[in-house]
Amino acid sequence: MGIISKLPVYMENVPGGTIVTTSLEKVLNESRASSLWYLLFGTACCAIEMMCAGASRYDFDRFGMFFRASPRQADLMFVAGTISHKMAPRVKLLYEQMAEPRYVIAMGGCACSGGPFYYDSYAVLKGVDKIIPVDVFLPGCPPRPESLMEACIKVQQKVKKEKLQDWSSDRRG
Amino acid sequence: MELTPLFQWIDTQLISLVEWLGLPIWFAELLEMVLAAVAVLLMAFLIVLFLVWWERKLSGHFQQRLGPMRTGWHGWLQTIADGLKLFQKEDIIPTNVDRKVFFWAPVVCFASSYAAFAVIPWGEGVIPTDLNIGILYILSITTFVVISLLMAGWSSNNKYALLGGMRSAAQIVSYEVPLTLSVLGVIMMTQSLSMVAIVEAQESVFSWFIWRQPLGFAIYLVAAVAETNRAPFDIPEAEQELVAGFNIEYSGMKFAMFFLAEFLNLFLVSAIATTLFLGGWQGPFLPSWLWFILKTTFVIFVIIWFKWTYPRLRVDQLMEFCWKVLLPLAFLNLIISGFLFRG
Amino acid sequence: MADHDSILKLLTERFPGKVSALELTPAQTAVSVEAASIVELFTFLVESADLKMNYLSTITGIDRTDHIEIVYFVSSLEHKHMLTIKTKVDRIGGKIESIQHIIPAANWFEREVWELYGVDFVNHPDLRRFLLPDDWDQGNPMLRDWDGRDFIRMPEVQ
Amino acid sequence: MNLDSFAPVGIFLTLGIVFVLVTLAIAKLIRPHRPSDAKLASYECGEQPIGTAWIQYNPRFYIFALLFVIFDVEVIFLFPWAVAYQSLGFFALIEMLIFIGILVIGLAWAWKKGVLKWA
Amino acid sequence: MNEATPSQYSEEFEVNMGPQHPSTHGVLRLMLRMNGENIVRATPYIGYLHRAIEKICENRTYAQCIPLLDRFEYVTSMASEEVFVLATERLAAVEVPERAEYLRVIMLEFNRIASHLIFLGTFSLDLGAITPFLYCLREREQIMDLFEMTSGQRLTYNYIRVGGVAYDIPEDFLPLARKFVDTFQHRIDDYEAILTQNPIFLARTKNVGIISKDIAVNYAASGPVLRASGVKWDLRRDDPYSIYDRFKFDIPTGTVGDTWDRYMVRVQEMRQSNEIVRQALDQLPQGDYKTKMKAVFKPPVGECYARIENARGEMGCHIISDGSTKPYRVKLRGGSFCHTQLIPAIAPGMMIADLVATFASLDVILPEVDR
Repeated sequence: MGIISKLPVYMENVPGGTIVTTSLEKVLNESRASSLWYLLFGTACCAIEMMCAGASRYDFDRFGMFFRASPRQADLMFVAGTISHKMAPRVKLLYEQMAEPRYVIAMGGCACSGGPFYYDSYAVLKGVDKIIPVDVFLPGCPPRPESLMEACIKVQQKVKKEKLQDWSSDRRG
Repeated sequence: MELTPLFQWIDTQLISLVEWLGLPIWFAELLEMVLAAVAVLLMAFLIVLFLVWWERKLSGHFQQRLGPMRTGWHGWLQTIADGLKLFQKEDIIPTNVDRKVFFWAPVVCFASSYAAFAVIPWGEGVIPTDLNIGILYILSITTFVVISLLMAGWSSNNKYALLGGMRSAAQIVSYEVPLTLSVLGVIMMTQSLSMVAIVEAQESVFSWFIWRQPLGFAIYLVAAVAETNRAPFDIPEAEQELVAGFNIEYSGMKFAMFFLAEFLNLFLVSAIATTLFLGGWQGPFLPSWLWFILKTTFVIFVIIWFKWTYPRLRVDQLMEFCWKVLLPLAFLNLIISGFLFRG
Repeated sequence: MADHDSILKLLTERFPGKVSALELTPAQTAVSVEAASIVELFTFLVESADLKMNYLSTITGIDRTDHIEIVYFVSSLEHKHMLTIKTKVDRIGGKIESIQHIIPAANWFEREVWELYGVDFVNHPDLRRFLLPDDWDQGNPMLRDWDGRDFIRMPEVQ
Repeated sequence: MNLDSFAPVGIFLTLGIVFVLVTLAIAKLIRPHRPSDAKLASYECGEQPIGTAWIQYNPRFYIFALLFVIFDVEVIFLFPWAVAYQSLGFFALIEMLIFIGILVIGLAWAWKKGVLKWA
Repeated sequence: MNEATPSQYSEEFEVNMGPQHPSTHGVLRLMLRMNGENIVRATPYIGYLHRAIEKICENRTYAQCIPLLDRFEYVTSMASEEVFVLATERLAAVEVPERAEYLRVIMLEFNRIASHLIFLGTFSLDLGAITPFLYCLREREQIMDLFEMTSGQRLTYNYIRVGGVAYDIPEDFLPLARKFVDTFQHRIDDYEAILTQNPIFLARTKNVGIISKDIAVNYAASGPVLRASGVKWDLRRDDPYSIYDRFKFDIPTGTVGDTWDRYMVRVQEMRQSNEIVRQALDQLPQGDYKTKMKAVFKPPVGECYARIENARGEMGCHIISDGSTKPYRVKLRGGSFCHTQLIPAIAPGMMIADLVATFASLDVILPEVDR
């Protein structure tokens, strides 16, 4: 793990050291928050709303969010749409293959809890948080692009509150 | 407001410093060259930061949307944020990858496109070194990019990367030939390969080589766009076909290096275009380096404009276009300029 | 342009014992046929000059608790009429001839009925699982009395 | 041949390599490093890749590399001719025409033989 | 392979154009066996979005099924609602008032235009031209506003009900709809200006992915794919439903059946739909928008297969009712199911760029395939 997560411990006893760590932390968090590249991955109706959110009227690019097709370069994953049992291992593999500071937005009812396909369906995974850790749950079927923006702002706020120390362990265990 | 007096002042300071340290005199020149290299590196870094932001804003306004707005006023901090974020991204080296080649591919890619800046004339007397084989040096050093793309494509042991790497190698290698042929036309007129000589041969606006070599300029621009894997020729990282082409397995800073090298190439190619065809730093009232920056930015604008209007060519159409259209045209241009500029 | 009764008359005469007209609400040209002579019927439908029904819209499987009913919807693009063909197959281990070699469109329709209802289509080129997960081991889910591991029925709200 | 004007080229190359190595080293301090076997598996659209990507690739690309070598060597010969072009007389133009003519015929032959067709 | 490069020197390799891929429009996995750039064999794997909508419908009343149908085909949800409601109305012989019929036609044709705009956007995106994608979605947003005004939702409207429509249109719907209808013709000219005469676009689409007439009919292709192959078959004209016989519109058909024909058929169809909406807005009668329905709706025993002309071809719904409040069995048929089926028939010999262009021109979306 980068040495940086042990930095705050050393800087404690250096006079004025905490100012250095907090400002460094703020800069790193700020940069990470304002350039979340999202993975181009959408399964169902929420993918159409994600496309509209990326288009001219709602425009993700204002937040610096730019789509990347390969998980290696993406750091935010929209689980947009229903995850069936056949798709679940693939979603888990895609999440695993993303580079480390990664965040997940469970977009739409189907990703949060199975949505309209919770009852009587033999093929739908009841919520994506059963296989991957989720940062923000976004209800709606499909959620409006504005609420998708709000979810992204929530992720950005969450990123801005992260501490340097907890970089050593995988924050979500 | 020329920069040459500034450089003289720096020279004198350096020499006095070296003498004070009691070191041999050639050490001052060495120090000066290193300073020039670092200055060009900083300048190149700043330019890439500007270009990435500018392309996202331009593409936004082409497509009736705003582009980055939130990070800083009109998003000018956006690329710095991207860079810093990529600093913090984990660097994944997949298991079945050829580790050494995988590691050295971005280094070769960045080093080769950066090394070509040694002979770019930024302004009056503002040139790291005026080699007497300037343009030939640039054309030869930029072919190393092909090697780095092949290294990246082959070593990441990924079928999409292999396809992307092979395609980019074939494309850049094929478009190298018309590119060099179109440059020959200019050399015939200036009788010298050195970049400064080429620029000095184009004093007034009417003596720019673009008027006497229109076909040469057209071939150069098309081949240059293909050389930097952009716009209608961006098949190596065609997102729709090959997901992310050769840099599919790269993450974190290694990916940032490829990203940096791509934009450096874009700036390099437009800088050569201004030096060869648009009269480099020559221009009325404004200081010379400002003219150079303005003209290069204009050429970059045109290349960015290509990207957001044209669909992508297929591999075989692209190769056939090069060998069956561009190459004969380049020969034709050579023969015509042979007859016209007999001296 | 053959219409409702002329098609039925043509078919019932062509296959006396096997094909019989069918009355359905709402009124539509429907025919019921034995499972065994399904291939014969389709070859006739495709080749006959004034029928030329080679456009297969879909194949539906219905679980009628004591048997499985398979419904074919065929229409002709030239004569612009549609025919419903119904056959019966027994519920467990039902067998029926595949018409994939006559109308290639039937390939995936039959595969779906096989996967969800368990009806075996004889000499179908590749009866593989394609809708359900690869490691699916809970039988044929569309049968009415089916129950699975995490299959939650909606509670009746009175 | 004043070789010292080539010193900056060497400096630029070394600085380019050093810059990349230094940035990667600094980034190594900051970035997390938590490899897991799923993460290190090679990415293929969310599926397990079948077979390795190190195979005998299509020779189509090799053919174009050969053509490139031929024509690039030709261009190298043209450079000195182009630089000294105006001081040479008219016969230099004729010689160049013959030289390029031979190569254009070579290109036409390759074109007819279908080597240029992508197949 | 011409004799210059005998193929035994190059190995074939298998590559996954897998569930997560920019050009598979959702979660289709194509297992490609390739030799260099050319495809030897393509086998589609579906089922990644199989949500068992038909199993759920068996345990829902008729009114509860309609929101499920919206999610069955979410790009043209009005059409999937219409086909279910049409089948139930034929089954239970329910009378629909005039105004409701006109409102349904207006919504259906607007939805077709919205769907074709998504097609045009993703099609040009897959060919590398990114800007038309943004222009098409800008137009589509105006239609989304119209839908949101009437039904309250942008994508899954739940608007067409058994016996009529859910709500009447608000008063500022008509002026906005007219404004859209008048300006939309020039917008289509803008798209054509960027794409249709563009030499690179023509090179990428002319004679690429040719689907001959008999492959189209044999694999039960329908809609623009079938018409592009030269078969003049449009359910609005050949199996008339609702009130389409009162509008004058012609059916654009292609000749060769290549990617360019499919693109051109859909662009012309947008113009025709625009005309239909204009005529429907002119003839829109007054009156109530819903017939009085009994609280507990129990259709008689029987079965009915209704099919309508959706943006992606023939969309069918086969309802079997046993007289109770819940349908005994609902079978849904989408056009994309058959279009995905014919990929292995046309893919061998293509290059990967052609396969991407052809697959985009088939305009396949996955909920129709997997249900």
